[in-house]
Amino acid sequence: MRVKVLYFAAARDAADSRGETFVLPDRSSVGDLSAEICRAHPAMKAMSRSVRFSVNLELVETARALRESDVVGVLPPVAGG
Amino acid sequence: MRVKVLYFAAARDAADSRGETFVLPDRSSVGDLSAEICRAHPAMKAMSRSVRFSVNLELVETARALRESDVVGVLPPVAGG
Amino acid sequence: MWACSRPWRVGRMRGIQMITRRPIDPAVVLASVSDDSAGGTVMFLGTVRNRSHGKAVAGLEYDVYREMAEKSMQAIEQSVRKRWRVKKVAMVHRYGALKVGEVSVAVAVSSEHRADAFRACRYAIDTIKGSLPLWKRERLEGGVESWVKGTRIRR
Amino acid sequence: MWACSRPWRVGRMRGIQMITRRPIDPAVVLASVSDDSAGGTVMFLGTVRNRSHGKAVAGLEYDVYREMAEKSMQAIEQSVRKRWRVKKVAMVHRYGALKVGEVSVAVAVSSEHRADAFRACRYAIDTIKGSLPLWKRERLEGGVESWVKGTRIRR
Repeated sequence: MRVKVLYFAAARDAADSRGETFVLPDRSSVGDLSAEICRAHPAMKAMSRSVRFSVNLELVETARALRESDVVGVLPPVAGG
Repeated sequence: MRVKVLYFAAARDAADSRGETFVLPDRSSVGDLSAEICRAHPAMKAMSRSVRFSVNLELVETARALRESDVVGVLPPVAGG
Repeated sequence: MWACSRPWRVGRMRGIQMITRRPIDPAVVLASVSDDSAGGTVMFLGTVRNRSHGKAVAGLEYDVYREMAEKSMQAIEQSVRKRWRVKKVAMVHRYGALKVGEVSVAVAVSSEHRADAFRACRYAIDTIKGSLPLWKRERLEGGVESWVKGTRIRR
Repeated sequence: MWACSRPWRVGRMRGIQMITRRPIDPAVVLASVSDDSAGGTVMFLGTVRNRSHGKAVAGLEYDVYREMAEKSMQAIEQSVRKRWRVKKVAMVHRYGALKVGEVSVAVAVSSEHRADAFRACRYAIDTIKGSLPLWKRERLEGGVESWVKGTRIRR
Protein backbone atom coordinates (compact mmCIF):
# COMPACT_ATOMS: atom_id res chain seq x y z
CA MET A 1 0.00 0.00 0.00
CA ARG A 2 0.96 3.59 -0.45
CA VAL A 3 0.81 6.21 2.29
CA LYS A 4 1.57 9.88 2.07
CA VAL A 5 3.95 11.27 4.72
CA LEU A 6 4.09 14.97 5.69
CA TYR A 7 7.07 16.41 7.59
CA PHE A 8 6.87 19.47 9.85
CA ALA A 9 9.37 21.78 11.54
CA ALA A 10 12.53 19.93 12.67
CA ALA A 11 11.29 16.76 10.94
CA ARG A 12 11.14 18.66 7.68
CA ASP A 13 14.73 19.79 8.17
CA ALA A 14 15.83 16.22 8.95
CA ALA A 15 14.05 14.78 5.92
CA ASP A 16 14.90 17.80 3.79
CA SER A 17 11.40 17.42 2.36
CA ARG A 18 7.84 18.63 2.94
CA GLY A 19 6.44 15.21 2.19
CA GLU A 20 6.79 12.02 0.20
CA THR A 21 5.07 8.75 -0.54
CA PHE A 22 6.08 5.44 1.05
CA VAL A 23 5.14 2.07 -0.34
CA LEU A 24 4.69 -0.45 2.49
CA PRO A 25 3.68 -4.10 2.88
CA ASP A 26 0.01 -4.63 3.78
CA ARG A 27 -0.80 -4.53 7.51
CA SER A 28 2.13 -2.23 8.25
CA SER A 29 1.75 -0.13 11.39
CA VAL A 30 2.74 3.46 12.07
CA GLY A 31 5.73 2.02 13.95
CA ASP A 32 6.80 0.12 10.83
CA LEU A 33 6.52 3.32 8.81
CA SER A 34 8.58 5.17 11.44
CA ALA A 35 11.39 2.63 11.01
CA GLU A 36 11.23 3.10 7.23
CA ILE A 37 11.42 6.86 7.62
CA CYS A 38 14.52 6.56 9.82
CA ARG A 39 16.10 4.26 7.27
CA ALA A 40 15.43 6.76 4.49
CA HIS A 41 16.53 9.78 6.58
CA PRO A 42 19.14 8.86 9.21
CA ALA A 43 18.94 12.43 10.61
CA MET A 44 15.45 11.54 11.81
CA LYS A 45 16.70 8.89 14.25
CA ALA A 46 17.73 11.44 16.87
CA MET A 47 14.19 12.73 17.18
CA SER A 48 12.30 9.48 16.68
CA ARG A 49 11.43 9.07 20.35
CA SER A 50 10.01 12.59 20.75
CA VAL A 51 8.04 12.60 17.50
CA ARG A 52 4.35 11.73 17.34
CA PHE A 53 2.27 10.72 14.34
CA SER A 54 -1.11 11.65 12.97
CA VAL A 55 -3.15 9.60 10.54
CA ASN A 56 -5.76 11.52 8.58
CA LEU A 57 -5.55 14.44 11.06
CA GLU A 58 -5.93 12.19 14.16
CA LEU A 59 -3.11 11.77 16.67
CA VAL A 60 -2.36 8.02 16.84
CA GLU A 61 -0.13 5.55 18.68
CA THR A 62 2.59 3.65 16.81
CA ALA A 63 0.61 0.40 16.99
CA ARG A 64 -2.03 1.91 14.71
CA ALA A 65 -2.47 -0.11 11.48
CA LEU A 66 -2.13 1.82 8.24
CA ARG A 67 -4.39 1.63 5.21
CA GLU A 68 -4.03 2.48 1.56
CA SER A 69 -3.92 6.27 0.96
CA ASP A 70 -3.56 7.23 4.62
CA VAL A 71 -1.97 10.63 5.19
CA VAL A 72 0.60 10.49 7.99
CA GLY A 73 1.94 13.58 9.75
CA VAL A 74 5.36 13.47 11.42
CA LEU A 75 5.01 15.83 14.38
CA PRO A 76 8.01 16.92 16.47
CA PRO A 77 7.48 18.28 20.02
CA VAL A 78 5.28 21.39 19.90
CA ALA A 79 5.86 24.87 21.26
CA GLY A 80 2.94 26.89 19.97
CA GLY A 81 1.32 29.98 21.42
CA MET B 1 -16.66 72.53 62.55
CA ARG B 2 -18.11 72.14 59.10
CA VAL B 3 -17.88 68.98 56.99
CA LYS B 4 -19.13 68.41 53.48
CA VAL B 5 -21.23 65.27 52.93
CA LEU B 6 -21.68 63.61 49.51
CA TYR B 7 -24.50 61.12 48.88
CA PHE B 8 -24.37 58.38 46.27
CA ALA B 9 -26.85 56.00 44.66
CA ALA B 10 -29.56 54.85 47.13
CA ALA B 11 -28.21 57.29 49.75
CA ARG B 12 -28.76 60.12 47.29
CA ASP B 13 -32.37 58.97 46.82
CA ALA B 14 -32.88 58.77 50.60
CA ALA B 15 -31.39 62.22 51.23
CA ASP B 16 -32.93 63.60 48.05
CA SER B 17 -29.66 65.49 47.64
CA ARG B 18 -26.23 65.16 46.03
CA GLY B 19 -24.53 66.71 49.03
CA GLU B 20 -24.78 69.19 51.86
CA THR B 21 -22.78 70.71 54.69
CA PHE B 22 -23.15 69.68 58.34
CA VAL B 23 -22.03 71.80 61.28
CA LEU B 24 -20.82 69.54 64.10
CA PRO B 25 -19.32 69.98 67.57
CA ASP B 26 -15.53 69.69 67.66
CA ARG B 27 -14.18 66.16 68.08
CA SER B 28 -17.24 64.62 66.41
CA SER B 29 -16.66 61.22 64.84
CA VAL B 30 -17.99 59.75 61.62
CA GLY B 31 -20.45 57.82 63.79
CA ASP B 32 -21.73 61.10 65.26
CA LEU B 33 -22.15 62.48 61.74
CA SER B 34 -24.01 59.33 60.71
CA ALA B 35 -26.51 59.91 63.55
CA GLU B 36 -26.98 63.52 62.40
CA ILE B 37 -27.57 62.39 58.83
CA CYS B 38 -30.26 59.93 59.97
CA ARG B 39 -31.90 62.67 62.01
CA ALA B 40 -31.96 64.98 59.00
CA HIS B 41 -33.10 62.22 56.59
CA PRO B 42 -35.16 59.50 58.32
CA ALA B 43 -35.23 57.51 55.05
CA MET B 44 -31.52 56.92 55.61
CA LYS B 45 -32.04 54.91 58.79
CA ALA B 46 -33.01 51.73 56.92
CA MET B 47 -29.64 51.60 55.16
CA SER B 48 -27.44 52.95 57.95
CA ARG B 49 -25.99 49.55 58.85
CA SER B 50 -24.99 48.68 55.29
CA VAL B 51 -23.53 52.07 54.43
CA ARG B 52 -19.81 52.84 54.69
CA PHE B 53 -18.09 56.20 54.85
CA SER B 54 -15.09 57.78 53.19
CA VAL B 55 -13.19 60.78 54.50
CA ASN B 56 -11.15 62.64 51.89
CA LEU B 57 -11.37 59.66 49.51
CA GLU B 58 -10.25 57.10 52.15
CA LEU B 59 -12.58 54.40 53.40
CA VAL B 60 -12.85 54.85 57.22
CA GLU B 61 -14.45 53.25 60.27
CA THR B 62 -17.16 55.10 62.21
CA ALA B 63 -14.78 55.79 65.12
CA ARG B 64 -12.72 58.05 62.86
CA ALA B 65 -12.52 61.62 64.21
CA LEU B 66 -13.57 64.37 61.83
CA ARG B 67 -11.76 67.65 61.17
CA GLU B 68 -12.78 71.00 59.78
CA SER B 69 -13.44 70.84 56.00
CA ASP B 70 -13.37 67.05 55.72
CA VAL B 71 -15.27 65.66 52.74
CA VAL B 72 -17.35 62.64 53.74
CA GLY B 73 -18.81 60.18 51.23
CA VAL B 74 -21.89 58.17 52.14
CA LEU B 75 -21.41 54.88 50.28
CA PRO B 76 -24.18 52.26 50.02
CA PRO B 77 -23.30 48.62 49.22
CA VAL B 78 -21.60 48.41 45.85
CA ALA B 79 -22.39 46.36 42.76
CA GLY B 80 -19.97 47.60 40.15
CA GLY B 81 -18.59 45.80 37.14
CA MET C 1 -11.83 39.83 7.85
CA TRP C 2 -8.48 41.04 9.15
CA ALA C 3 -8.37 43.97 6.81
CA CYS C 4 -9.56 46.43 9.43
CA SER C 5 -6.47 45.76 11.54
CA ARG C 6 -4.96 48.88 13.01
CA PRO C 7 -1.90 49.50 15.13
CA TRP C 8 -2.86 48.58 18.66
CA ARG C 9 0.59 49.10 20.14
CA VAL C 10 1.26 52.67 21.09
CA GLY C 11 4.09 52.35 23.60
CA ARG C 12 2.57 54.17 26.59
CA MET C 13 4.54 53.97 29.79
CA ARG C 14 1.66 52.49 31.79
CA GLY C 15 -1.82 51.11 31.34
CA ILE C 16 -4.84 53.42 31.28
CA GLN C 17 -6.67 53.80 34.58
CA MET C 18 -9.81 55.83 34.41
CA ILE C 19 -13.47 56.33 35.13
CA THR C 20 -15.21 57.56 32.01
CA ARG C 21 -18.63 58.43 30.71
CA ARG C 22 -17.65 57.61 27.12
CA PRO C 23 -17.90 54.18 25.46
CA ILE C 24 -14.93 51.92 26.26
CA ASP C 25 -12.88 50.83 23.25
CA PRO C 26 -11.24 47.47 24.10
CA ALA C 27 -8.56 48.09 21.45
CA VAL C 28 -7.41 51.24 23.24
CA VAL C 29 -7.30 49.43 26.60
CA LEU C 30 -5.20 46.65 25.06
CA ALA C 31 -2.91 49.12 23.35
CA SER C 32 -2.17 50.73 26.69
CA VAL C 33 -0.73 47.50 28.16
CA SER C 34 1.34 46.46 25.15
CA ASP C 35 4.97 45.84 25.98
CA ASP C 36 7.68 44.20 23.90
CA SER C 37 8.87 42.21 26.89
CA ALA C 38 5.38 40.77 27.54
CA GLY C 39 4.52 37.33 26.18
CA GLY C 40 0.94 37.25 27.43
CA THR C 41 -1.92 39.69 27.88
CA VAL C 42 -5.25 38.93 29.52
CA MET C 43 -8.23 41.23 29.19
CA PHE C 44 -11.57 41.05 30.96
CA LEU C 45 -14.60 42.90 29.64
CA GLY C 46 -17.81 43.22 31.62
CA THR C 47 -20.85 43.84 29.44
CA VAL C 48 -24.47 44.67 30.16
CA ARG C 49 -26.50 41.46 30.00
CA ASN C 50 -29.97 41.37 28.47
CA ARG C 51 -31.38 39.48 31.48
CA SER C 52 -31.06 39.79 35.24
CA HIS C 53 -32.66 37.26 37.60
CA GLY C 54 -34.93 36.13 34.79
CA LYS C 55 -36.11 39.61 33.85
CA ALA C 56 -35.49 41.43 30.57
CA VAL C 57 -33.07 44.33 31.04
CA ALA C 58 -33.37 47.53 29.00
CA GLY C 59 -30.21 49.14 30.33
CA LEU C 60 -28.14 50.19 33.30
CA GLU C 61 -27.19 53.47 34.87
CA TYR C 62 -23.99 53.73 36.92
CA ASP C 63 -23.40 56.23 39.68
CA VAL C 64 -19.80 56.66 40.82
CA TYR C 65 -17.68 58.57 43.31
CA ARG C 66 -15.22 59.32 40.59
CA GLU C 67 -12.17 60.70 42.42
CA MET C 68 -12.34 57.94 45.01
CA ALA C 69 -12.80 55.23 42.37
CA GLU C 70 -9.74 56.40 40.44
CA LYS C 71 -7.75 56.36 43.67
CA SER C 72 -9.03 52.82 44.38
CA MET C 73 -7.80 51.75 40.94
CA GLN C 74 -4.31 52.97 41.75
CA ALA C 75 -4.42 51.00 45.02
CA ILE C 76 -5.48 47.89 43.09
CA GLU C 77 -2.57 48.28 40.70
CA GLN C 78 -0.15 48.54 43.63
CA SER C 79 -1.65 45.48 45.17
CA VAL C 80 -1.40 43.55 41.88
CA ARG C 81 2.26 44.50 41.53
CA LYS C 82 3.00 43.22 45.04
CA ARG C 83 1.52 39.82 44.23
CA TRP C 84 2.51 39.07 40.63
CA ARG C 85 5.16 39.95 38.07
CA VAL C 86 3.24 42.05 35.62
CA LYS C 87 4.27 44.57 32.99
CA LYS C 88 1.27 46.90 32.66
CA VAL C 89 -2.19 47.06 34.20
CA ALA C 90 -5.17 48.90 32.69
CA MET C 91 -8.56 49.43 34.34
CA VAL C 92 -11.40 51.44 32.86
CA HIS C 93 -14.90 51.68 34.30
CA ARG C 94 -17.72 53.48 32.61
CA TYR C 95 -20.53 55.36 34.30
CA GLY C 96 -23.76 56.98 33.17
CA ALA C 97 -26.36 55.21 31.02
CA LEU C 98 -25.41 51.94 29.27
CA LYS C 99 -27.35 49.79 26.84
CA VAL C 100 -27.41 45.98 26.63
CA GLY C 101 -24.14 44.67 25.15
CA GLU C 102 -22.10 47.75 26.02
CA VAL C 103 -18.86 47.39 27.96
CA SER C 104 -19.13 48.62 31.55
CA VAL C 105 -15.64 47.67 32.70
CA ALA C 106 -12.37 46.59 31.10
CA VAL C 107 -9.26 45.22 32.83
CA ALA C 108 -6.10 44.28 30.94
CA VAL C 109 -2.81 42.94 32.27
CA SER C 110 0.35 42.13 30.36
CA SER C 111 3.14 39.97 31.78
CA GLU C 112 6.11 37.96 30.70
CA HIS C 113 4.30 34.67 31.29
CA ARG C 114 0.58 34.05 31.04
CA ALA C 115 -0.07 32.59 34.49
CA ASP C 116 0.66 35.96 36.12
CA ALA C 117 -1.55 37.84 33.66
CA PHE C 118 -4.51 35.50 34.27
CA ARG C 119 -4.24 35.66 38.05
CA ALA C 120 -3.66 39.40 38.18
CA CYS C 121 -6.57 40.15 35.84
CA ARG C 122 -8.93 37.95 37.83
CA TYR C 123 -7.83 39.52 41.10
CA ALA C 124 -8.21 43.05 39.70
CA ILE C 125 -11.77 42.57 38.45
CA ASP C 126 -12.83 40.77 41.65
CA THR C 127 -11.40 43.64 43.69
CA ILE C 128 -12.97 46.28 41.46
CA LYS C 129 -16.38 44.68 41.98
CA GLY C 130 -16.12 44.81 45.76
CA SER C 131 -14.12 47.92 46.47
CA LEU C 132 -14.88 50.62 43.93
CA PRO C 133 -17.49 53.22 44.92
CA LEU C 134 -19.71 52.46 41.93
CA TRP C 135 -23.41 51.69 41.92
CA LYS C 136 -25.58 50.06 39.31
CA ARG C 137 -29.20 51.02 38.68
CA GLU C 138 -31.09 48.49 36.58
CA ARG C 139 -33.79 49.54 34.15
CA LEU C 140 -36.03 46.60 33.25
CA GLU C 141 -38.16 46.36 30.12
CA GLY C 142 -41.46 47.95 31.17
CA GLY C 143 -39.79 50.76 33.08
CA VAL C 144 -39.13 49.46 36.60
CA GLU C 145 -35.83 50.83 37.95
CA SER C 146 -33.87 49.93 41.06
CA TRP C 147 -30.38 49.97 42.54
CA VAL C 148 -28.81 46.54 42.27
CA LYS C 149 -28.27 44.98 45.70
CA GLY C 150 -24.57 44.81 46.40
CA THR C 151 -22.08 44.07 49.13
CA ARG C 152 -20.77 46.39 51.83
CA ILE C 153 -17.88 48.26 50.28
CA ARG C 154 -14.44 46.99 51.39
CA ARG C 155 -10.94 48.19 51.00
CA MET D 1 -8.83 58.80 23.32
CA TRP D 2 -12.07 56.83 22.82
CA ALA D 3 -12.85 58.56 19.58
CA CYS D 4 -11.59 55.69 17.45
CA SER D 5 -14.27 53.40 18.88
CA ARG D 6 -15.93 51.20 16.32
CA PRO D 7 -18.69 48.67 16.52
CA TRP D 8 -17.10 45.52 17.88
CA ARG D 9 -20.33 43.52 18.11
CA VAL D 10 -21.30 41.88 14.90
CA GLY D 11 -23.69 39.16 16.01
CA ARG D 12 -21.96 36.07 14.57
CA MET D 13 -23.40 32.76 15.61
CA ARG D 14 -20.10 31.46 16.98
CA GLY D 15 -16.59 32.58 17.74
CA ILE D 16 -13.93 32.57 15.03
CA GLN D 17 -11.68 29.53 14.95
CA MET D 18 -8.86 29.69 12.48
CA ILE D 19 -5.23 29.35 11.57
CA THR D 20 -4.13 32.36 9.58
CA ARG D 21 -1.06 33.89 8.03
CA ARG D 22 -2.45 37.43 8.37
CA PRO D 23 -2.07 39.71 11.40
CA ILE D 24 -4.59 38.99 14.16
CA ASP D 25 -6.89 41.87 15.03
CA PRO D 26 -7.98 41.47 18.68
CA ALA D 27 -11.07 43.60 18.03
CA VAL D 28 -12.32 41.13 15.43
CA VAL D 29 -11.70 38.19 17.77
CA LEU D 30 -13.65 39.95 20.53
CA ALA D 31 -16.45 40.86 18.18
CA SER D 32 -16.88 37.22 17.27
CA VAL D 33 -17.69 36.22 20.88
CA SER D 34 -20.03 39.09 21.69
CA ASP D 35 -23.40 37.95 22.96
CA ASP D 36 -26.17 39.95 24.61
CA SER D 37 -26.65 37.26 27.23
CA ALA D 38 -22.96 37.34 28.24
CA GLY D 39 -21.88 39.40 31.23
CA GLY D 40 -18.18 38.64 30.99
CA THR D 41 -15.61 38.08 28.26
CA VAL D 42 -12.00 37.03 28.80
CA MET D 43 -9.41 37.29 26.06
CA PHE D 44 -5.84 36.02 26.05
CA LEU D 45 -3.28 37.34 23.57
CA GLY D 46 0.11 35.73 23.12
CA THR D 47 2.70 38.11 21.69
CA VAL D 48 6.26 37.69 20.47
CA ARG D 49 8.63 38.70 23.27
CA ASN D 50 11.81 40.63 22.60
CA ARG D 51 13.86 38.22 24.74
CA SER D 52 14.07 34.46 25.11
CA HIS D 53 16.30 32.85 27.75
CA GLY D 54 18.25 36.07 28.03
CA LYS D 55 18.84 36.49 24.31
CA ALA D 56 17.52 39.26 22.08
CA VAL D 57 14.88 37.97 19.69
CA ALA D 58 14.47 39.40 16.19
CA GLY D 59 11.36 37.41 15.30
CA LEU D 60 9.63 34.07 15.09
CA GLU D 61 8.54 31.82 12.29
CA TYR D 62 5.68 29.39 12.87
CA ASP D 63 5.19 26.16 10.97
CA VAL D 64 1.78 24.52 11.27
CA TYR D 65 -0.15 21.47 10.15
CA ARG D 66 -3.07 23.68 9.33
CA GLU D 67 -5.95 21.25 8.72
CA MET D 68 -5.07 19.27 11.83
CA ALA D 69 -4.68 22.41 13.96
CA GLU D 70 -8.11 23.69 12.94
CA LYS D 71 -9.57 20.30 13.81
CA SER D 72 -7.81 20.43 17.21
CA MET D 73 -9.38 23.84 17.84
CA GLN D 74 -12.83 22.37 17.30
CA ALA D 75 -12.01 19.58 19.75
CA ILE D 76 -10.86 22.17 22.31
CA GLU D 77 -14.13 24.08 21.95
CA GLN D 78 -16.11 20.87 22.53
CA SER D 79 -14.03 20.13 25.57
CA VAL D 80 -14.53 23.67 26.93
CA ARG D 81 -18.29 23.37 26.48
CA LYS D 82 -18.35 20.10 28.41
CA ARG D 83 -16.60 21.72 31.39
CA TRP D 84 -18.00 25.24 31.66
CA ARG D 85 -21.09 27.23 30.77
CA VAL D 86 -19.83 29.47 28.02
CA LYS D 87 -21.53 31.45 25.29
CA LYS D 88 -18.92 31.69 22.52
CA VAL D 89 -15.32 30.59 22.10
CA ALA D 90 -12.83 32.08 19.62
CA MET D 91 -9.32 30.80 18.88
CA VAL D 92 -7.00 32.22 16.26
CA HIS D 93 -3.38 31.19 15.74
CA ARG D 94 -1.07 32.85 13.31
CA TYR D 95 1.70 31.19 11.33
CA GLY D 96 4.50 32.40 9.07
CA ALA D 97 6.94 35.15 10.07
CA LEU D 98 6.15 37.34 13.11
CA LYS D 99 7.97 40.34 14.51
CA VAL D 100 8.45 41.25 18.17
CA GLY D 101 5.21 42.55 19.67
CA GLU D 102 2.95 40.88 17.13
CA VAL D 103 0.08 38.65 18.28
CA SER D 104 0.73 34.96 17.66
CA VAL D 105 -2.40 33.59 19.29
CA ALA D 106 -5.71 34.94 20.55
CA VAL D 107 -8.34 33.15 22.63
CA ALA D 108 -11.61 34.77 23.69
CA VAL D 109 -14.47 33.31 25.70
CA SER D 110 -17.77 34.94 26.63
CA SER D 111 -20.02 33.61 29.38
CA GLU D 112 -22.86 34.66 31.61
CA HIS D 113 -20.59 34.95 34.65
CA ARG D 114 -16.91 35.76 34.67
CA ALA D 115 -15.58 32.74 36.57
CA ASP D 116 -16.48 30.45 33.66
CA ALA D 117 -14.89 32.76 31.11
CA PHE D 118 -11.61 32.97 33.05
CA ARG D 119 -11.34 29.21 33.57
CA ALA D 120 -12.35 28.32 30.03
CA CYS D 121 -9.94 30.83 28.47
CA ARG D 122 -7.04 29.58 30.59
CA TYR D 123 -7.83 25.97 29.78
CA ALA D 124 -8.11 26.71 26.05
CA ILE D 125 -4.74 28.47 25.78
CA ASP D 126 -3.01 25.81 27.93
CA THR D 127 -4.45 23.12 25.69
CA ILE D 128 -3.56 24.99 22.50
CA LYS D 129 0.06 25.22 23.66
CA GLY D 130 0.36 21.48 24.20
CA SER D 131 -1.88 19.94 21.59
CA LEU D 132 -1.84 22.00 18.41
CA PRO D 133 0.55 20.86 15.67
CA LEU D 134 2.37 24.20 15.58
CA TRP D 135 6.10 24.82 15.76
CA LYS D 136 8.05 27.93 16.60
CA ARG D 137 11.38 28.82 15.02
CA GLU D 138 13.23 31.55 16.86
CA ARG D 139 15.40 34.05 15.02
CA LEU D 140 17.83 35.76 17.41
CA GLU D 141 19.48 39.12 16.81
CA GLY D 142 22.66 38.20 14.94
CA GLY D 143 20.95 35.63 12.76
CA VAL D 144 21.01 32.35 14.72
CA GLU D 145 17.82 30.38 14.10
CA SER D 146 16.46 27.27 15.80
CA TRP D 147 13.26 25.40 16.52
CA VAL D 148 12.08 26.10 20.05
CA LYS D 149 12.25 22.98 22.22
CA GLY D 150 8.75 21.89 23.07
CA THR D 151 6.80 19.06 24.61
CA ARG D 152 5.64 15.84 23.00
CA ILE D 153 2.33 16.62 21.34
CA ARG D 154 -0.70 15.36 23.27
CA ARG D 155 -4.36 15.08 22.55
